[in-house]
Amino acid sequence: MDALVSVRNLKAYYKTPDNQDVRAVDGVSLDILPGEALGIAGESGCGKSTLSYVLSLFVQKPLYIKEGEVFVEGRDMASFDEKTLQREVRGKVISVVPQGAMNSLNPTRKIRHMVIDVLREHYPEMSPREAVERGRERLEFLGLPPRVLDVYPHQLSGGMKQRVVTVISTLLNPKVLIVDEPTSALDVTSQKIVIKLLLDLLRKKIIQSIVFITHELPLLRHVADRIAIMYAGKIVELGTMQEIIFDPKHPYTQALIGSVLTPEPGMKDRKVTGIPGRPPDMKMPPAGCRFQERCPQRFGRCGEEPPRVNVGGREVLCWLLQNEPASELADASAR
Amino acid sequence: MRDILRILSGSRRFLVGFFMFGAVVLFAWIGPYLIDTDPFTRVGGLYSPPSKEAWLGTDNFGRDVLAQLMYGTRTSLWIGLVGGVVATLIGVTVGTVAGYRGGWIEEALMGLTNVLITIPSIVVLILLSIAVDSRSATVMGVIIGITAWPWTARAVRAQTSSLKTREHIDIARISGVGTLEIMLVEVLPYMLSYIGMAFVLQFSEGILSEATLSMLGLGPFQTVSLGVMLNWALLWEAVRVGAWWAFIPPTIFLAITSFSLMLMNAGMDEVFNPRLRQHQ
Amino acid sequence: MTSLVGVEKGWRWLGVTALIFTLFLASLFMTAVDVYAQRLPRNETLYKAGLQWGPPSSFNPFGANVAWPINNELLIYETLFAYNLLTGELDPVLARSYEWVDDATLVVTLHDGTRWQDGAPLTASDVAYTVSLGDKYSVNFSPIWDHLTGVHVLDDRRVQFTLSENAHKGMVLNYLTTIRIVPEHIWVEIEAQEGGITQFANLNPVGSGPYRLLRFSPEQIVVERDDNYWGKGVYGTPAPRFIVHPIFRSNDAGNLALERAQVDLSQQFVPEVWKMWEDRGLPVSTWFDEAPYFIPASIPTLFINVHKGALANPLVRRALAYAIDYERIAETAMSRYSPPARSSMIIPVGVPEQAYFSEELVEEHGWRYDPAEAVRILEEELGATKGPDGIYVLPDGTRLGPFTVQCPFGWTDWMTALEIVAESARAVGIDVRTEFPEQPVWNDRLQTGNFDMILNTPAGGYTPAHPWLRFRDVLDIRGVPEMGSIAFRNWNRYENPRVAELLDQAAVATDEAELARIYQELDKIFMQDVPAIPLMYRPWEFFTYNETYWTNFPSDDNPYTSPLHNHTGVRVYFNVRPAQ
Amino acid sequence: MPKLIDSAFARYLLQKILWYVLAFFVAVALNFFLPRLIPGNPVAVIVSQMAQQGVQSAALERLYATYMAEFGLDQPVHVQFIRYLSGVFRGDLGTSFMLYPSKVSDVIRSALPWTLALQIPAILVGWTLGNVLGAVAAYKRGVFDRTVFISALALSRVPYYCLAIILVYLLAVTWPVFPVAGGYSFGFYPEWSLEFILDALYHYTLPFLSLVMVAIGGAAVGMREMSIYELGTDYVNYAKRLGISDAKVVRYVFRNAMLPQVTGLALAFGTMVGGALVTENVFSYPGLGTLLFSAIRQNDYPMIQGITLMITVTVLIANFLVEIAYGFIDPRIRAAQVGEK
Amino acid sequence: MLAAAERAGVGAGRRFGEVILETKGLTRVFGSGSHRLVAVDHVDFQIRSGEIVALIGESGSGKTTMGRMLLGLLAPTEGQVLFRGKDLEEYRKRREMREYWRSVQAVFQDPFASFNSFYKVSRTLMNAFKLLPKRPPEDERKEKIYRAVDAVGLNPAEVLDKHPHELSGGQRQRLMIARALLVEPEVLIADEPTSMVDASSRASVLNILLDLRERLNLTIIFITHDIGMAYYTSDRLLIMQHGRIVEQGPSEEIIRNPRHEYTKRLLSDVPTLHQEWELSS
Repeated sequence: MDALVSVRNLKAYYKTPDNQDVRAVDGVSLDILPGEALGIAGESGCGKSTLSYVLSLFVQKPLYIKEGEVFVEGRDMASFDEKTLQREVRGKVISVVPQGAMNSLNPTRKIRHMVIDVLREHYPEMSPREAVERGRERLEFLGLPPRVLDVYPHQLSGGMKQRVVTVISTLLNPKVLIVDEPTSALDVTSQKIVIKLLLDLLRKKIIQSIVFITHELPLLRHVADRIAIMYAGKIVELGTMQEIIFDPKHPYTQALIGSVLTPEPGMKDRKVTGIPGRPPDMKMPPAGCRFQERCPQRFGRCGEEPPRVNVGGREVLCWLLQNEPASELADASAR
Repeated sequence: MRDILRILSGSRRFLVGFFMFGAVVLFAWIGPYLIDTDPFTRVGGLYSPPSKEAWLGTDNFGRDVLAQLMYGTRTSLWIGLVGGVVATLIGVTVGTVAGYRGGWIEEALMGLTNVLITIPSIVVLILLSIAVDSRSATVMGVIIGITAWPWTARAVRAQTSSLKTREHIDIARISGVGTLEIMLVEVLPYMLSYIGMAFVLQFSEGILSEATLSMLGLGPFQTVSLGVMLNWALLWEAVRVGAWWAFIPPTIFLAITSFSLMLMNAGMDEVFNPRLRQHQ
Repeated sequence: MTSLVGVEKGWRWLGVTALIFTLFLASLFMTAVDVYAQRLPRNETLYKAGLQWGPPSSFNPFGANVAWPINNELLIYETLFAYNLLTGELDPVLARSYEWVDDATLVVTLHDGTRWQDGAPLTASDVAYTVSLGDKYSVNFSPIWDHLTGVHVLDDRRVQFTLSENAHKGMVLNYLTTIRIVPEHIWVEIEAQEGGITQFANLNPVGSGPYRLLRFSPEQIVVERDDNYWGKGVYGTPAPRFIVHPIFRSNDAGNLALERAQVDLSQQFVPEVWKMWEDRGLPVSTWFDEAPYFIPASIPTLFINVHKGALANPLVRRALAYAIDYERIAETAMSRYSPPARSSMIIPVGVPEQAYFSEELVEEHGWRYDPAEAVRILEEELGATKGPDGIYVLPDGTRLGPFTVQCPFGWTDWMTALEIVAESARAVGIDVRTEFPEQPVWNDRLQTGNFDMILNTPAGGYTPAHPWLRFRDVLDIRGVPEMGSIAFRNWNRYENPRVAELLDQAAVATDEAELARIYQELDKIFMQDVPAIPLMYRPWEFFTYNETYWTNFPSDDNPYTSPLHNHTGVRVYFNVRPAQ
Repeated sequence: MPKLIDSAFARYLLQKILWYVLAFFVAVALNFFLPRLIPGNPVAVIVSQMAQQGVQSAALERLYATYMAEFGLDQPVHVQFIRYLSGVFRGDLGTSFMLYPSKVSDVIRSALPWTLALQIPAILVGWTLGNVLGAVAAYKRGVFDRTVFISALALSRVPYYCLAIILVYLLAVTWPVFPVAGGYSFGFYPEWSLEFILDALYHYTLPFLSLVMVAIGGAAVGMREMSIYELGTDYVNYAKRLGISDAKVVRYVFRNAMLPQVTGLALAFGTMVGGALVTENVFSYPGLGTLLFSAIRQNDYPMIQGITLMITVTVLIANFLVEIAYGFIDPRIRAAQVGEK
Repeated sequence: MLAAAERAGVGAGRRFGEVILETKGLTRVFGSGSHRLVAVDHVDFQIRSGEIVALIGESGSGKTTMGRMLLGLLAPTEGQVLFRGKDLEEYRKRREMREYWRSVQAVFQDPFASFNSFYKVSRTLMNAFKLLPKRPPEDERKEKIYRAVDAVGLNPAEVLDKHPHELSGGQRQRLMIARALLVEPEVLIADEPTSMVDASSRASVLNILLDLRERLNLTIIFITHDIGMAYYTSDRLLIMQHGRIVEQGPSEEIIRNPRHEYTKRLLSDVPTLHQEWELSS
């Protein structure tokens, strides 16, 4: 199956005012396949939100793409002009539910205006009345009260705002929906409702694929088909949900899973373990493996050169699992 | 503190403003030592145009405009400084106490502040200026200061109220730190940059207020200030007789002084207010 | 629920408003340059300025704050006589003549045919009624009753004034030139309605003069010629159909208007007025075409607090008097409009009172600018020594200063004069500083005696009673309250028992030689004690004209009347002619 | 969904009104007592002015006593204050000293239109232009922004009257295309004729320009800052990420950035008097500014009190209206006003 | 540190001391009229010496208000907080709050905001000695601080001379714990101590706290919205909703067998690693 969105060896950096690069995303290759729910997990500052910006083709100063390609349905993003991106791709092919959906709606306009603007921007021939009607139908279809169209954002609860943003983001039936931290700042009950809505969109074929960007592994355990673990600008491990959650290979993935605390019987008897230290400075990442300083299993080679993707059944970025010959490695990175 | 200066020096606006202001200050402080002309002594005729003897011509009394400008700038700066200090001191005290103590103290202090804000300050300024019997430059500065503090108080109160909920305040409290010390040590430092900005603004406003008052003939007695120079120029019809040197230099100095302070303020804003920074 | 969609419309509305306003401004700029047209026909209108500085509020000649032209000219209300500054005579206005029947009886005869603007005849009865108002109410001419016992109508044209014992005849004559005669038939009703006359604004004044009030606003007052004026046969017809007095709020604006011939006749102080014609070739003139340009008529005088510290010592005052550069004051502050001030309370030039001035007396007892003499007095007569700061200290340790000299802020010629006083005093070694408070503050300090030195004009105006009034106001302590209470003359509370005697003698003296002797004795006392220092002579009114639209204003070469606005100034309108 | 006027809003309104009434009372008291700090006695001033007109000292002594009684200044201060208060509520601001015997309210009524006609359009136009300029600068950034920002900042710091003096010097004295002073040519009389209006507008130009330019500076600086802030907000990013065009996003931004500027507008009306005072004086423009100025000069308590009261009431009302209106324009603020969660 | 095996069954089997902290009808109301909000509504509970209790609630449940009242930072509208049977109001009246704070200390949510960023972190720690009636000499204070910092697993020489922004969230939070320990309190109130700490550092902070209870018999009250964390750390859970405690009991029991509807919903809404999560609506 062809990927809806692919990135190859992507390096997306921020320019600081003193002209240094912050290597937020530093050599990432990833495919978003039709029909899947992909999870991207990592701690704050690992570059996952930056990745979401690139995946949604929204690269603005001071963020820039240093290297690498992004393909949308097989077409190179670099060949698109800004107008096409805006009118034909954003919102239509790839859409987002941004982090902090709380503040994502213009506070001084009613929801209906956002609905009208989104629809009419892409379908100028549509009348405002039709646009509102479309919005109403979509809300009803997803089991949301249509009256939200007539209120201001501040009159909605946090959970409802998140759901409304989700609906607006998918008004144009985008193929890929990127959801950035969908559950932060919400009560658990609201979190669950939002997740249900997102899965509903997939189920009802309004969208084809969904990308969850989150730090909550228990959530991905239930919604993701594949999970990518990011650390310090790199995807350190990528695999199916089963592989990542129940059989993690990378020491960092293992540590993350090991520090999860959930209210289920038996959890109390486990000893949670943390990872000492802090992530590297992304202005000057260390040579070799980026996790080396915190890794309990580090050995000589880790500090010398960066590990490459091991594709012997699993995609793990770690020297521990590096037992294949070099030729295959070269192969892998060319993929 | 050194950090703050270091950060500030990163803002070009601040630096340009700082050096402009520094130049004005130097002009006013060093200038009089370089030219040996008394600003109150007649050196030429009524409104003599600029010449070798009087580089900026003479004023309506035949006195040297350049010397007047130096002494006048000095007086204006002093009045602005006193005004700024007084306004900032009162404003910060009232604002901090109101914001930190809360309750009826806050209600009362803010009630007073809001009432004073609604009464146009120029009116109070004028009335106070006339009512004061001897109007030295310092007294004028104080008058300007006591009409200008409510804005600072209001803003500082808002800041304090939000700072009050920061956890290190609670930490200090449960560490047994006294209220006064908390206000001084835990609350004030966080507002330093803000107070600095407010002070610079008040300083600049003070200079303009002095000029406004002097333009109305309510300037300081027995001395010359930029506003007094302008006022003399108006009264003695410099505009009509085309003696531009009598009113253009003080205008420029007024504008430059207050503009350089505003630039410093903008620079501080740029540095301390991250939302204005270029990067996210 | 009203939809808040309206808000969106609100913004559109704001845009539309802004657009309209921009168009409006644009049209303004396009048309503005061409419309500088004046509405009243310029060739029939005379513009004068400088006699009214605030919005007009009262046209009541007996009230406070009386507007032009009631208080300053004889355009609407007329007096019996007008004082002629050139001759010292009383020129006829409503009255034809006066006659002293005896020392206590004065009979005034009116012109024939005098008439009010409403057509009613103006008779002796109106005159008697008007004068009696001063007895009944406290008004500006009430003091005439200090000298009168009664006013009687002899017949339709004649009024008899009966003087009290020791009455000052000059004062009585003075009042005959200042009391505006009002119509009895109208003012009786006003009295009845208002319960008085001082609070009445009198916005529709009915007088007897050659002009009627046409309209007024805070920006200007306009009068229009009354073609039914009773005096046509006697005085002729004034040339301007309209006289407009624009109300400027600064000298600057008014002088610029004069320069640009938007004002024809101005009472404003114009610094260095000669530059207007010498440097710029404008058709502007004054009474004299060289210094002092105007006729001096008052003496701004520096009053010294004779009860305060070192200033209580006449020698200190005398040293100060020698220190002041009168020449420079005349030159700089007064723009040469004054000869250098002499040490006398009598104006030495230009006005009738100069007859009493004695050059020898001034030479012998007076002072002049002489810093060396000032230093001599300080060092030899007072034994003062110069401190390290250049200021003298008296043997008892009293430092000479800092003293302040003050005058109201904004009185520019006075301020300049005081700057010179301070500067020249410091040059000698007396520490004097200027202070320019607002007028109310200055006034309060003046009246309550709370000053070191303060500048004011004693006995302003020009009357047949000068210089008696000036001597009285400077030297006479009688009736002046203590320091701290409000005084209207002798602000420094100078006291000398001989003064009262001399003043009383002068009041009843009829012989000119006798008068001169008394005045000179008073002047000698003044010079010996130095309670005040005359700084300059100032014309009581400035009289500058631009002949672009009107010509034949009076001047030294064409002295058909004195250069005044009040009194004989009314004759100017009868004599000016349109230019070309 | 809340209605526009509901009970919470009514309560809020009432609370606000009470607050403003309190401010009004304090202002009235200050208005009364501050002018009385001025040393000197107004009657003495009136009488001494008569001296300046040549009235002799003997008459002055008599007039002084008469006027003291007439103005009630021989009464104790608290009696005067009560008289003043009761007068204010009857709309009687007393009799002017300097313009005796005019009523203060009449004098103010004739001066007020000039001030309003000068200030309101100047502030509105300056505000509007400044906002547009600031918004465009924020959007364009770069050199244009720097130029606009620096010049707007400089302009906003030039005192009104300095600009006024320079304008007079350049455009009325050196190159006399505009009149130096006054509200209209002498010889005209205020009336609604085209000729008069054009003449008045001609005189209006320079004072108007001097105010507008400074007002533009102030508004532009504020608007630019707000716009930059709004341009970085989440909702702007979100809209862009959904493919909404820049043109449209910029409209959101400017609209929202403009809202706080409305408060600035209220503030401008509040400080208008300060500008009016001196600017009117420079141009000898008829209005409250020149009136207040001469009232202060002549110690005219009733006039000073009347004008400052007038100003205070205007400012209070303007602030009140803006505060309420602001709620209608900005739904967020409205929510905060009525304590909505 | 505790080994996992050692910890098994601890909650049920452990014996706790006498009641150390108690609330009686504790109530706090904010505002009045239409703005009236009852943040805490007649709450009664007892905490015994050596016990670890978690106060669980979602945002707006009143748990933070409760924490502040327990600390004496906020006066209750009604009801009492009793420390060893003595009313907190007594301490307040007699101006003996320092004495109270010697016994009851706290760690707050935001380890960055907990420091005054203008000073080195050592200053914040040094401040704690103000609680002691007689301030120990400088050397002794320094030594105490060193020991406390060491006890939370940090290198004193490395961290004490730094400004807060030079340290990681986990390090700062551990320093805050060290600060609280300086006066050797009996009760520690930990208000969301890990919510702003990265997942990978969270465990170390929690383990330090658990270890302290073992070593010092410290009573700990966790205030949190994270039911997983609460369950992991606490002997007993108090579930708060709308200012009331709707359910309380031993952790194990509540997780296995929640009774109150709210608790049930809360548990079912949190995704776990091993249990199914009902997602079909």
